[in-house]
Amino acid sequence: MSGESGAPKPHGTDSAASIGRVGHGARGIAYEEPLLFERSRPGREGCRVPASDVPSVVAADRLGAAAVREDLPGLPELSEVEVVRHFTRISTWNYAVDLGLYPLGSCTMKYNPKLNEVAASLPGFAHAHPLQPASLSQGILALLHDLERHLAEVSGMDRVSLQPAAGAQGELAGVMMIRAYHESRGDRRSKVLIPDSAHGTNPASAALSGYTCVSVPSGPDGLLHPEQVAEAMSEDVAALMLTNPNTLGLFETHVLEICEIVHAKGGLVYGDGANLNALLGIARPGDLGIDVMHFNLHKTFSTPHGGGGPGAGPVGVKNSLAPFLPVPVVRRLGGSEGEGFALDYEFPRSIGRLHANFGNVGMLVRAFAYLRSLGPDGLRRCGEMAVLNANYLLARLATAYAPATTGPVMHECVLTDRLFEGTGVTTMDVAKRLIDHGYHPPTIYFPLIVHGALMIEPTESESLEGLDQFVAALLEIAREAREEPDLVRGAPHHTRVSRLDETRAARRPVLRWQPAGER
Amino acid sequence: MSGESGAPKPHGTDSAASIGRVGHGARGIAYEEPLLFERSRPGREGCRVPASDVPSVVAADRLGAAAVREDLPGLPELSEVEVVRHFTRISTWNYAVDLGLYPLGSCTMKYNPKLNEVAASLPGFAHAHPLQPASLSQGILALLHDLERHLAEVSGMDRVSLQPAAGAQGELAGVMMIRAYHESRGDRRSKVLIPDSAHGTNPASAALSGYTCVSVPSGPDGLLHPEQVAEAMSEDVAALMLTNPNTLGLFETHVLEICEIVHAKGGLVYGDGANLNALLGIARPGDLGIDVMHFNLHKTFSTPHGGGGPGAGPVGVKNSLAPFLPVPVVRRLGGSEGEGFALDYEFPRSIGRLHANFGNVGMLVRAFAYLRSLGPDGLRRCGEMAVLNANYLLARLATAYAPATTGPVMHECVLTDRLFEGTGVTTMDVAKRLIDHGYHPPTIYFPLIVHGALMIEPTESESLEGLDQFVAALLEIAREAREEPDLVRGAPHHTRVSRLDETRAARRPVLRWQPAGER
Amino acid sequence: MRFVPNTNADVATMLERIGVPSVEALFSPIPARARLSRALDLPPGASEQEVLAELGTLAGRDASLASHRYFLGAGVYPHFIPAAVDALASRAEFTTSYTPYQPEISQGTLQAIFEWQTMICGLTGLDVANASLYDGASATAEAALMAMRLTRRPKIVISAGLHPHYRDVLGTYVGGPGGKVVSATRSQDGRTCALASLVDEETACIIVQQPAFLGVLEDLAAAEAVAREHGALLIVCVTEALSLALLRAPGDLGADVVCGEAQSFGVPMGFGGPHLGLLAARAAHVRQMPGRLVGETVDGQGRRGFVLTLSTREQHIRRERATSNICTNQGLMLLRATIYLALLGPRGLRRLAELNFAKAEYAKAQVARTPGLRLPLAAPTFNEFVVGVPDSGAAALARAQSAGIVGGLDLAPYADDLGPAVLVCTTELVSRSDIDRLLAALAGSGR
Amino acid sequence: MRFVPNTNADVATMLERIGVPSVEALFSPIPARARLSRALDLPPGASEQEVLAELGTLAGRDASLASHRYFLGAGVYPHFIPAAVDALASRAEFTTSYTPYQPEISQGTLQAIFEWQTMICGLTGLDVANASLYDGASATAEAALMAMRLTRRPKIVISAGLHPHYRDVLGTYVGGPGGKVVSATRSQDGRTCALASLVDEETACIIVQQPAFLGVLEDLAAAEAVAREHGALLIVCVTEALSLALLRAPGDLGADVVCGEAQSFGVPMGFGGPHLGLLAARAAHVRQMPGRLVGETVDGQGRRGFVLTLSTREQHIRRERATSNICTNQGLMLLRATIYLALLGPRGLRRLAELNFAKAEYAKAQVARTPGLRLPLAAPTFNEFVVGVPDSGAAALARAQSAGIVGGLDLAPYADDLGPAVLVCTTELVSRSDIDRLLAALAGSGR
Ligand SMILES: Cc1ncc(COP(=O)(O)O)c(C=O)c1O
Ligand SMILES: Cc1ncc(COP(=O)(O)O)c(C=O)c1O
Repeated sequence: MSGESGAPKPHGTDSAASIGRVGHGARGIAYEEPLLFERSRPGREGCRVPASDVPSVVAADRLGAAAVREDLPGLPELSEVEVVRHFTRISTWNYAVDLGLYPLGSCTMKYNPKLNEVAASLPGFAHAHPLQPASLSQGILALLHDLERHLAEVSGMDRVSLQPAAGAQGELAGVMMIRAYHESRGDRRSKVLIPDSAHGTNPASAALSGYTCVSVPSGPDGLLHPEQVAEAMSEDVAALMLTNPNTLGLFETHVLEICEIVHAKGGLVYGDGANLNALLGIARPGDLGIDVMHFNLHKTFSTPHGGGGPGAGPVGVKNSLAPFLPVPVVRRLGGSEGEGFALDYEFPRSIGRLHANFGNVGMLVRAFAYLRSLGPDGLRRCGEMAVLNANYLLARLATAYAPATTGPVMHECVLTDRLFEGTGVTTMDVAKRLIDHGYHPPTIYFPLIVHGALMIEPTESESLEGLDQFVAALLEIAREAREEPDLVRGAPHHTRVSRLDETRAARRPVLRWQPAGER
Repeated sequence: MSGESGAPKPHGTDSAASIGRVGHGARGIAYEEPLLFERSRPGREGCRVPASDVPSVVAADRLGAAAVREDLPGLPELSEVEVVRHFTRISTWNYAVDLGLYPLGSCTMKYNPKLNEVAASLPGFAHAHPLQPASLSQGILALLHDLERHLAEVSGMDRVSLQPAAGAQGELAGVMMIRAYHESRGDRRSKVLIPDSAHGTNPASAALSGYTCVSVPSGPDGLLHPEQVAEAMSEDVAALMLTNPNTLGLFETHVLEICEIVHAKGGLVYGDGANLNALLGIARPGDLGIDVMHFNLHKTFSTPHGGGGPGAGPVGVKNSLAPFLPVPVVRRLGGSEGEGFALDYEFPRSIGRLHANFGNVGMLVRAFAYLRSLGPDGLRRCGEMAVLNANYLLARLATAYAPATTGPVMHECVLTDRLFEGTGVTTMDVAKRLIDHGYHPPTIYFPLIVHGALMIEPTESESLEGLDQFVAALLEIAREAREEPDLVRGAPHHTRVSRLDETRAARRPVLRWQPAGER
Repeated sequence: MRFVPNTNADVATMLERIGVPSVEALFSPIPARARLSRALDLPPGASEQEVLAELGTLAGRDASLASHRYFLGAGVYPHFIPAAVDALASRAEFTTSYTPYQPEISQGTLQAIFEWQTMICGLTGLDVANASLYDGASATAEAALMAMRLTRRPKIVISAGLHPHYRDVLGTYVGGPGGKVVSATRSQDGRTCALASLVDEETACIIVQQPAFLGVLEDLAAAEAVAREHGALLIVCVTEALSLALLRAPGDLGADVVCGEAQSFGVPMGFGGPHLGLLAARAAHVRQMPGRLVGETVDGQGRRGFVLTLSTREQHIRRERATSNICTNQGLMLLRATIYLALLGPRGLRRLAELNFAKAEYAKAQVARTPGLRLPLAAPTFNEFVVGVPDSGAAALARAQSAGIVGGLDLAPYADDLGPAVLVCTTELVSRSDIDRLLAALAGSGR
Repeated sequence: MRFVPNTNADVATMLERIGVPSVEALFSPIPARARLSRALDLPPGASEQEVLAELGTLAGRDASLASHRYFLGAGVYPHFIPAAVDALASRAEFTTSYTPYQPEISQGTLQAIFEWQTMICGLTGLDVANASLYDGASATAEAALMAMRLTRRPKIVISAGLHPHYRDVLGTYVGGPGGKVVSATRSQDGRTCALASLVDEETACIIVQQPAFLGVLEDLAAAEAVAREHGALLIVCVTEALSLALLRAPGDLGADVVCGEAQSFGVPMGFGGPHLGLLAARAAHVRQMPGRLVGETVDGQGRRGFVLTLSTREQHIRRERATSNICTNQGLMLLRATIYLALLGPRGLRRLAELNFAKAEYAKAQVARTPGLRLPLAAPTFNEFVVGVPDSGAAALARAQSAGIVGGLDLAPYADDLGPAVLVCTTELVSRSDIDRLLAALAGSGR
């Protein structure tokens, strides 16, 4: 490995300074905090309801006593200061992108620009009602219209619906459009092909749409091979769901050929766009033969993950599928209809609605702000740097963590715990030990086809020296695994709670708090 | 002590659960972070400046090369994500009111309602220019006018100037008005009396106004006694500066008599309003004989302390001093002048200006929101609960930490380390050990007249059970002091850095970062 | 670049260490003819100042709570949001973290979800609640799918007052697994009638929206009896979650599942999203629930902690046999709602519900007194009700609009049997005089 | 009560444990006749919703950057503030913490101050900077007091272009310790002239504002020569801190002290405050500096950390002999500025300064071409300059105002020798077409 010495030393790892410090992390203070309900005391209040300016009415009189509830169990009584402290304290137990590298593979934990938050909080976006007249909503409709066009351009698709609330709902919309397409041609097909490396949402979405899933094995090189697809393909197959780059971080080199095979048998190709970040400005799914795909705006387009959402999963289609898009669609008026934008519900062949309104609009605003900030050059730079960073990690870690694949990867790399055989240290242990070093663990044990997978996606938000620090942590853990395996197996040591018993949680589920007497 | 058993146990202190936990705190992870300059890399950028829409000009051509600088040393080069992580990470090294009890005596670390922040960020307040025409500023002027009136009512003073930027500047304004008052009567006086328990800003402000400070000793009961004041009082004394409740947390019971003594000799009484919180709605400085006083809006009126400011230190006066108020003053127009508000600079006997504009307006808006939220009943409840909480702590801690005073205290109590004599444990050690228990230390070694003072001000923001937890921590530390003194003397143990060498910092001052080569 | 730290010098260093000549070379697995040979056709990137100016101009074209009074509900409710909700939910530790798969470093999110689950159980009167679904409509669809799995029956009977958009989404979702939706009809007073005639042994569930789309309160006891008789599940759908603070808990009235939308709890209207789908059920049905669940457990030293649990129901483990395809959900909205409910507490929430109710009762009384206006539906309501107007809904709303009021929903496309009418919602954000102004405008008598 | 947790039940428990019968009893040290026997005469407390509605109405009456274009500077500058500044500075760990007296639990604040000190040293070309003073005016007064202590001389000579408000504050401050202020006069081109005639062996310092109040750039070299000759200190006062990014560092030109206002660095105009007073000096003078200083040190294990230091200068230790009475300062504003400067970096800040400069140069060229407008002062400027108008400053500004423009400062009260004129400032927030619109309005030719 060249240049090892060139890597800047993480601050504070010199002899005297390193006591209690582990790489990027150190021992510190954690604040204890009980559950809201344990903090509750009768009579406390955290918010005052305005005084009434209308005659008072007794609900039971108007609605009947039986219709009105007596008490509100399950809500705590707390003052504002207590609520603020509660959530401030528990927030400190989370790791976050704003704290550092968050190398979760497949999740694209890139930096979420602060400007996006300001944009989304503008009252005309944040405090507008979806059913207010279109004449009072021209600003947001214009934005949605432009965002559709921009996403179409980035992906090489012809039309985009912004409605799906997350990637999985985008998949559902896409597979339903595929079904509607075939049915519109009087073609009833029952199967969907899904590579064995695919994300769980792919088979789940296909099944929810009423399809039978057929798994297609990846080759030993981690790639999907035309022969395998050809073998599985038939006139009963509605579609192949392809993730490209795939979940091993590899570009599906045979994608053009594979799409041709599927198309030749009348099938369509669904593109899982979760890994689009690698291709920004470099290649477009629509040019590769993909007929329909989803975007994860919370991955590629920098909307924050929010501890589990909200995301947004717009779906893009080729013209052949456009008649089936979910309603409503944003339409630019013109001619006799006048200027401006409207929502169009008159889409007779639409698969229907997927969302009570138009999707997670706040996330769409953020993604739009991001696109406007970056422009074509910036987007391309993101793709390039995401790929460069992943390849850099792979190069620097290859000798310590046997990689699952060879050759250049795209936006992420998959490593394994193979070299720790005999030490008792597993991928799970490495992941937990990273926490002590001040990092969130990578995605682990996914894709399922790799034994002991450590799936690392640095994204373009990381700097060279940030990567070097992370590499230093992983190399140190590799050393620990050999020399002090128990240190690694017992990790994390520095968190408020150590390794949690997930089996117990599932065996005896405790899914809500109950007062001591009622448990 | 009754009711010890009634105090709820802090969560997670049971046997098995207490490993690595100390009271309200626990061991956790801290994130390392170098200085901005150490993170800097040439060519990084965190903000893009808009493209120019005017002809470009070369500054050196227009201004001469000698007038234009070549480089900008001292500024780091970082991307936005790096800046965000830097400040997010270092923020986690701070304690805060939003994290818990912050018992700094004299500082009134009460809860800062979130609504105040929203109020202050309204564009008409946050993004208005102080010199824009009054016709464009009627909203903020109305607010300032009302706030003046409200503060006058709360304090029993006749007029208020909102201009001083903090308590100390309020003191300066007050003492200058006292000087102007005497001089306007042809009375040249040279001294100001200051009790020995006073805060350092009192003598500093008096000296800055050109007065000689004369210290008046407190009695053994911690109170100022009429005899002492009478003895020091003369026709050469311009004023007595009184803090009431005083810095021992005691109400100056003899205040009425003392003010009479001062007034009788032609002197005035300055009231340091830092401890006004105890008296809200219960007694008013203006009714006690105080002629001029300052408010600390960042203490009594809940504006956040911001890690050292900004605060706001309005000054209130009796009518006799009103002609000397700083300019400008907000005036309500009427009659032929029309409606509305204006800024009045025509105050011929004014001491002049203290601030480039009208003071820390953003803080004034927050204080106004607070006053409007609480109203008279809410304010009084604050005063009562602040005093109740302090007395509760005193009662529960009296046997373990010899109090400096007896009898009911007001908003704070002063304890000491007297009972640890022989253990080697001092107030400083107790303070630092509290950090391990998850608390910010109290004010220590102040007031100067108490040996080993621990000055604790809980404020009304604390709950009974929150106080009980804090008491439990202090009692545990008292036990540790006796049984494991080294544990206490070596504290804090859980912070990223342990006790810092303040002497070294002062002996060999390093006051800025310099590149390795240039140090 | 401001969001991408590496400079060209960094790139050179990295390429050297990787051992490739150029960034281009890393893309060698992409066949040349699959590459994009031109720059994307997008507007050039802009500075933050420019982007905000542009978006500010767009946002300035929309009506919002900052410019108008809102009497428009219909599934999305304008409520006051305490400042602490934004202040806390915007902490980076909450916004920029991922799904809490690694519990030791995600206890903040996990504890908040556990608290949310507890609160929703209390509000709905059920045993288990999940960590959110996309929105009320898809939550209703997921509830129906759950009932289909539990009963192995295909038919879904819905009340007359199920939000028409929810009905659409339900239709979209249940088609795949072979479900079919049958809608009951509305009686004269606005409530669902003749449910019994639709329910049979093929019926997986009855879904009743409470309060109904037109604001009326349905007779849940009647629905429960019908459901029990045929072994179908009773699903209660709630779009105005605040009503839960006043009305008897659906679980106490026999509901097996409660689904719906919790946007009213501290989530901005946001032109329709992101909102917060809620789902609660009886303990017996937990293994057929979709979405994430957080459970309590302990660490090696016996300290309490929280983890995602029962994930063998979920797509990332069970794949095509999962109870749902949902992955990313509405975590941050859940957090907002949890903070909101903690601030309001039981008494605050109840008082707020009573205030909303009282405003509606006042408004209805005024409608009854206003010439030209009618109350076409007689059934009791919570904070939303139908007002008949003299000319047309559109014309009446246009009059309100010129007084700076978004006056409600024109019912012409939804319920034209009621004559010209609008659906009006009164929350704590409208004052008595706002109500008076609205009614005058709707009647065409005022300004 | 929402900000006060204890309930009446809690109070009863506490009273019992304290052993007093009532809360009233705790106030026994207050003589009865000193008590307030009535409720305070204030408006009753209100809910958050009501307070925000009231304040929203008030704020809505004011012009602001949200409603107007601003060409008004004169010591307070409208600049763009990147979103990250608010996002970071609003973290509760920064806003709700106290002065970092306890360093082990305050390293966040301390490190940020140390970084600020470093940046200000770099920008000013001096060795030591403090952790902020209230504002530019009091910082200037403190600088003068510092010079008086260092030289033991009473006289303060100020340039013609010192901001008139600063001049007032200076006068207010230095009177107590016996200082006197003498102002130089303005030459025809706008710059200070004949300084030499005012400076003598009694002179503690010369204070020169750069750029001057009327926007012109002073000849600092000349001032330095005069100061040196008489052993006086040269103090350079900066109100538009952005100019430091373009102009040669004052320290490099011989300034002993730089004082002024750093509001331009990410601090909102805020109707005049809170802003950010800055002060930097040579190392030799550090012990006479007012205000807080942060220094580097180590802990017991040799790890780097930061502490407040040299506090024996300060009031809490030295009391009446302190170098200043300042205690609470402008910590959070300092943090904002530190974040702002870290985001802009050397190249961004320079580019921004150049952009401001270029806009002013463009505007001046247009003024020269616009009939009715004049440039009465010939000296070079940065981003602010005087425009002569045809009728009166007030009338010209009123015309701008009706085009939604806050057009500058009417100079009638400040510099009536220039004829009818306004002081105009061009920052990055105004576009070329805004400038054209302004000039048309000022000239009375447009609209
Ligand atoms: C490869 C892949 N596909 C699909 C998804 C599902 O997307 P979402 O979570 O937005 O529903 C994910 C999300 O983790 C993913 O990584
Ligand atoms: C008793 C007392 N007086 C005066 C002051 C000075 O107030 P400020 O810090 O607002 O200048 C303080 C502040 O700590 C104080 O506690």
